[in-house]
Amino acid sequence: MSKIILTAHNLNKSFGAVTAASEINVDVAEGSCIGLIGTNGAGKTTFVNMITGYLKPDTGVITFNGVDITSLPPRKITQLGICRSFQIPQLYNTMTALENLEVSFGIIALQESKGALTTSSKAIIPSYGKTIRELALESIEKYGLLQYKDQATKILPGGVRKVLDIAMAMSTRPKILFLDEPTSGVSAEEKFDMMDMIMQVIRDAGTTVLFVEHDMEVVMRYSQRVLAFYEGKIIADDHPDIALKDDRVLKYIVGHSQAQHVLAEKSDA
Amino acid sequence: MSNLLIVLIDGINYAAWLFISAVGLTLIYGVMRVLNVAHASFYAFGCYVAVTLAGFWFSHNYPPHLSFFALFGASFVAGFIVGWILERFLLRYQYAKDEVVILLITYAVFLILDDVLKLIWGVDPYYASDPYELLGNFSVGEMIYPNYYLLMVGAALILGLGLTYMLKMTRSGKLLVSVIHDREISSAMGINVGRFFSLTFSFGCALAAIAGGITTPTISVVPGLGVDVIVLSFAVVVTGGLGSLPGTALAAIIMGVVRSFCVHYVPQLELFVIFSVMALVLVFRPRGLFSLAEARKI
Amino acid sequence: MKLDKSLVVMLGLLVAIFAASPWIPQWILFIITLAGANGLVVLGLMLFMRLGLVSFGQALFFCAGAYTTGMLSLLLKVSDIILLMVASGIIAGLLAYLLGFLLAKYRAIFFGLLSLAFSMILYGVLVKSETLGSTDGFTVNGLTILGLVPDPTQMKIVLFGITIIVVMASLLFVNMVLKSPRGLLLTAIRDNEIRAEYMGASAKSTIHLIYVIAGVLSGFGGAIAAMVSGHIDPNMTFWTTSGEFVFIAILGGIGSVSAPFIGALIFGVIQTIAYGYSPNTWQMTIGICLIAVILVLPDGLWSLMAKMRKNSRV
Amino acid sequence: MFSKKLLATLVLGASFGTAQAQAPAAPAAPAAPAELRIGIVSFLSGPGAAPFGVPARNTAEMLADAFNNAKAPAPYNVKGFGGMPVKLVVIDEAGSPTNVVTEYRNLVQRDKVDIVIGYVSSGNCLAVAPIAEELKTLTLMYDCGSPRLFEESPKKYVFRAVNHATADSVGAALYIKAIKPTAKTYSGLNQNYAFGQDSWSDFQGAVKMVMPQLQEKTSQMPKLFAGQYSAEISSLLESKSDVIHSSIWGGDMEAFILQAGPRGLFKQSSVILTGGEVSMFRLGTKIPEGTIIGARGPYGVYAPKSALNDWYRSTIIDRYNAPPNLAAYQMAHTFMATKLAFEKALAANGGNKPSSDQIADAMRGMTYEGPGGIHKFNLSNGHQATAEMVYGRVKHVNGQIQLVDQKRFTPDQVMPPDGVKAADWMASKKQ
Repeated sequence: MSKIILTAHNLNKSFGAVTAASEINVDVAEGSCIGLIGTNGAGKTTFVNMITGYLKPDTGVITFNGVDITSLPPRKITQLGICRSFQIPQLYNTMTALENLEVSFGIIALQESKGALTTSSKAIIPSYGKTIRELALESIEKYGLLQYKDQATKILPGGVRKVLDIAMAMSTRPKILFLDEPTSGVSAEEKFDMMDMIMQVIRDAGTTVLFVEHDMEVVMRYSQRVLAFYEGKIIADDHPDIALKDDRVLKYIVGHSQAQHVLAEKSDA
Repeated sequence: MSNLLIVLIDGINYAAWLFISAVGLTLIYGVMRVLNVAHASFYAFGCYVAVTLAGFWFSHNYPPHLSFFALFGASFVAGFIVGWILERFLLRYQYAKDEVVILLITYAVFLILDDVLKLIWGVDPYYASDPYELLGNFSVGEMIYPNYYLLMVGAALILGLGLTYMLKMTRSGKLLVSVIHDREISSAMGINVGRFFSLTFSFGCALAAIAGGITTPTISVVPGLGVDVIVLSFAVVVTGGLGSLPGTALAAIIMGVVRSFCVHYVPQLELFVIFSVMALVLVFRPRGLFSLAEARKI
Repeated sequence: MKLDKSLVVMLGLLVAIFAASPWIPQWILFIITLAGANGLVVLGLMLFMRLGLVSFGQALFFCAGAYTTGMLSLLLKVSDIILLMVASGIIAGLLAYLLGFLLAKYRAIFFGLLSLAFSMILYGVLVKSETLGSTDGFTVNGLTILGLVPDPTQMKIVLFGITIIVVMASLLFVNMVLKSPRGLLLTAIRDNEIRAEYMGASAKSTIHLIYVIAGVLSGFGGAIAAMVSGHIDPNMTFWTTSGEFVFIAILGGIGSVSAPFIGALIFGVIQTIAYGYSPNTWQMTIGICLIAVILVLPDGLWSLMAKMRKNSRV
Repeated sequence: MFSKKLLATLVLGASFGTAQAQAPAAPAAPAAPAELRIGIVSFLSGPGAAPFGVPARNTAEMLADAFNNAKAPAPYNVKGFGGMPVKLVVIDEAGSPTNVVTEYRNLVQRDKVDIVIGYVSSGNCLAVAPIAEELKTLTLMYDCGSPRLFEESPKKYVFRAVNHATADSVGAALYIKAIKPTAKTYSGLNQNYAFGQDSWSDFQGAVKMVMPQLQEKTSQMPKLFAGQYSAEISSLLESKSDVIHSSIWGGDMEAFILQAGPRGLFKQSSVILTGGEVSMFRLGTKIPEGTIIGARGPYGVYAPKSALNDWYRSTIIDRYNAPPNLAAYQMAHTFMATKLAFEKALAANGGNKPSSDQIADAMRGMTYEGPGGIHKFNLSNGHQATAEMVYGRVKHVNGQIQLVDQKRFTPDQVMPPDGVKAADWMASKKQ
């Protein structure tokens, strides 16, 4: 059992009457790949938002590598090594795909030069050993976006925006990556190729990943562990084979037919 | 020294004037997210229309007590028409632009209209104080006030409550509120957003003009009298929370009363009052007293 | 650090104008110098616009710079141009640094209007300070440079030279900032602040930094204006002055560091023509120009320059 | 390269400006070589236009025509300025002093005017004066009242052919002493900007000098162009002062009168409007009886009877069908003083066009008569003129207003002696 790098202890969050999270307790082991499932409004994104600092839990503690990050702003959490992608890709819409990545590496360059005004775009980023431009081109290629590199992001197709969004998150070389519905808005044909590619990159980088997903096929295929959310609670936390057979999960989230279908498929494989 | 009642009366009276002057601005912003600098020109326009009509009215000895309706009505209509033209032929094509750019467009319009007014009415001051004196006075202790102040307070109340009623109760009001909350959805639901916009804008301009009309009998109408009003109105509207009627009302009252206190007790501070209040409020409530809620971004 | 063509041209042009200055009619020289002063302020506004912010109170720092110069020479009898310039920049920058803590939290219209409020408060303070001549302000004279006391005509040239130097330095500095990763970050923050934060950047401290830079630039601008026009008064921080700066920024566009100065120069010409040509309707003239630019050249005159260059290459 | 285009634009634009700058000038003859170009700077826009700028410009244009056609009575009957036709270049005074300074430079260096007459705002006067000295251009301030103009540093080319603001305040105090010796208390309502503040402190000084027994109650300083004075009026009413001093002008003054009249402020206290003459005829009987009206000097209705005054008034009324107000008179005086000084210098120069220095020498210490009577350039080593000061009280006579109880004060009563700062003078003379 590899070491625990992220722990969420007894998180509660409510918006007025709505309870978005109640008594959430999760430990995340280094290198694991976890799927977060649940119907809309079950509290998946709230969970992600709390960990990544967009929301502050009403109660509870989040620690990352032993550091309490509960009330840190997103940028600090990112600097510590937790990054995320978004359900609706969050891009810089007036820029090209390449520039979007250059911004990400530029931010790192600034951090490493302590934000000096003289920081040059051409210089090599010490900890990466490459220049911003090189790094940007490299990841553009790695994520198969070369053909889009000089297009304004606002005109990119949905799937490409998703990938770029994730590529940007990965550019910070996070220890933990959250993917918020990576396949939503991606066509059925593309989704597996895309996920294969992304998961490959993530595995190579040795990044721990938690992904919010509605598509049970995707969940089965990539996750070693599933957290099932319902009305802000975690109603199941186990290996997908077991979690997806859990009555309440079947009742509230997956629905029997789909479950059988998915599990059947898996046994064929 | 002066007793509080007097201070309060002066404060309320000034507050009423501030509210009347600012309400059009906040309405337009609330609905269209347009901060209309030309508001100043419409205020001035209202003044000129009213003062001209008043001169005509009283020289022809029409029934003096009807003059109020004539004055206010005239400036309202005039403001509405010009406002409509402005929206229809210029602003309508700019909504895609950035909030601040639209603001600059209205600033340019303000510069232009200001000179247009000068070309029409020249630089001579006009006044029409008959309506002001018509109503006689009331007195608090031995302090005499013209009843016209009551009329201004009344006008402020009517405007405030009337608008609230329109937004809350009437059908088109409710539709308008939905437009305020989400343009795209509303137009998807088949609401003619464009029409609401031109109506709102014209109406807002009409309110600015009527504010001028109501003020006219107490002042002398001179070139450039809008400039001061627009800056004050900005302060009031922003302090109240852009686009919020109750906010505007509350801000007007606070500013009016605070100012009146200064005038009576520390006249030296009068000059800073308004903007200090504004800055203070914004420091503690960055989006003003009654700010519109913001939607989740991610 | 690589300089793009337009900047090189601009710098060359500045040197050329300075070389020619003895032969340029005084009144044109005066307009150009003032354009330099305004341009410095607008250069700051341009950085704000890169961030998607517009300040309706930048005149605050312009005025702060001017009054620093004025009061130092009036009360402490400091007369050296260079000393006054530096002091003005520092004071304005300091002021910006302090206000920045507050204003960096604000966005969109609120940023603009809160800065407006502060500039109007300063206006009130200055109007109230009768020892400084209230709205009359006071004259700034008896300037020296490095112990020399040039006669008025030479002084014009000296000030012009100083202006040119400050402008060139500012151009290079701002160019450096924009060419650094921070330059792209500004646009990123404008486009999507939340994402930028999630990538580890701090919008607040970036805005704060820009606020200080703009403050210092405006301080220089104010100092120059004070020394060149020889008179300062609270009007320098009145909201209409800030409005003029925004106008110039729109006029020039944010496409290049040179744009603000082009804009300022054109504005100077428009204004003086408007005054002479239509003394009764100069406001209208300026208003029409503003609308025309926004409708026809949404990216400012600079976009026109850029187009011309493209065509000339083709 | 675009940059060249830019310079071209600049220069073209500017020369274009020059060409056009002359367009709005008086309908004088087309530019002849031997014409004398006079820059007229005054408010043509904004609240200062109606009370000051426009009446003054009208007078300037009327006089220019009259002089060019030799229609004016003696001693101004010489054609033009000593035979030279005068050509006016009129520009707006509006904008910040920086703009005003820019436009002044353009007038002198681009439009090549020989003399500049103008400036209502004392801020602009103070801003322009040093430039006038620098450019060695004869410049006359026709309205602005700040004593600082000559007190801060002596001037060589700057003149003021009329009283400065001190005369308003001292005259007002003297008038109170004359007609209301029993007064105990006084208050003020002045606009919150330099002129308002200076007028008030001047009046305070004058009161200490003339009738020290007066107690100050309250000083209201509403924002310039505020327009709404209900709170201020309440506070003044509460102060129950015997005397209220106000230097408020233009639309603000009219608004103040309209708002305060019905509330009985003018019944309770004697209100002094130091510049009240400006709006006198437009407001007519709206100005309550007993209001004390000043005109900054022997101007308007206070002008002494003379052929010159009759000619001036009637010509202005014929041309603009409104009587000339104090600003018009100030312009008339300044313009006429310039003509005399110029012709004096011309003669001294053997009929050749005199230089600025020669005109300045001729004007320094000169005595001249205008529609407002005799004025002497006898202060600030001959650059600041002085004249008598007149105040009177409003009386309604069958729907018209008249000024009764007129009191005239000699120049040395209302203006400090030569070489003494106004403030010091008032301080030194207090009992």
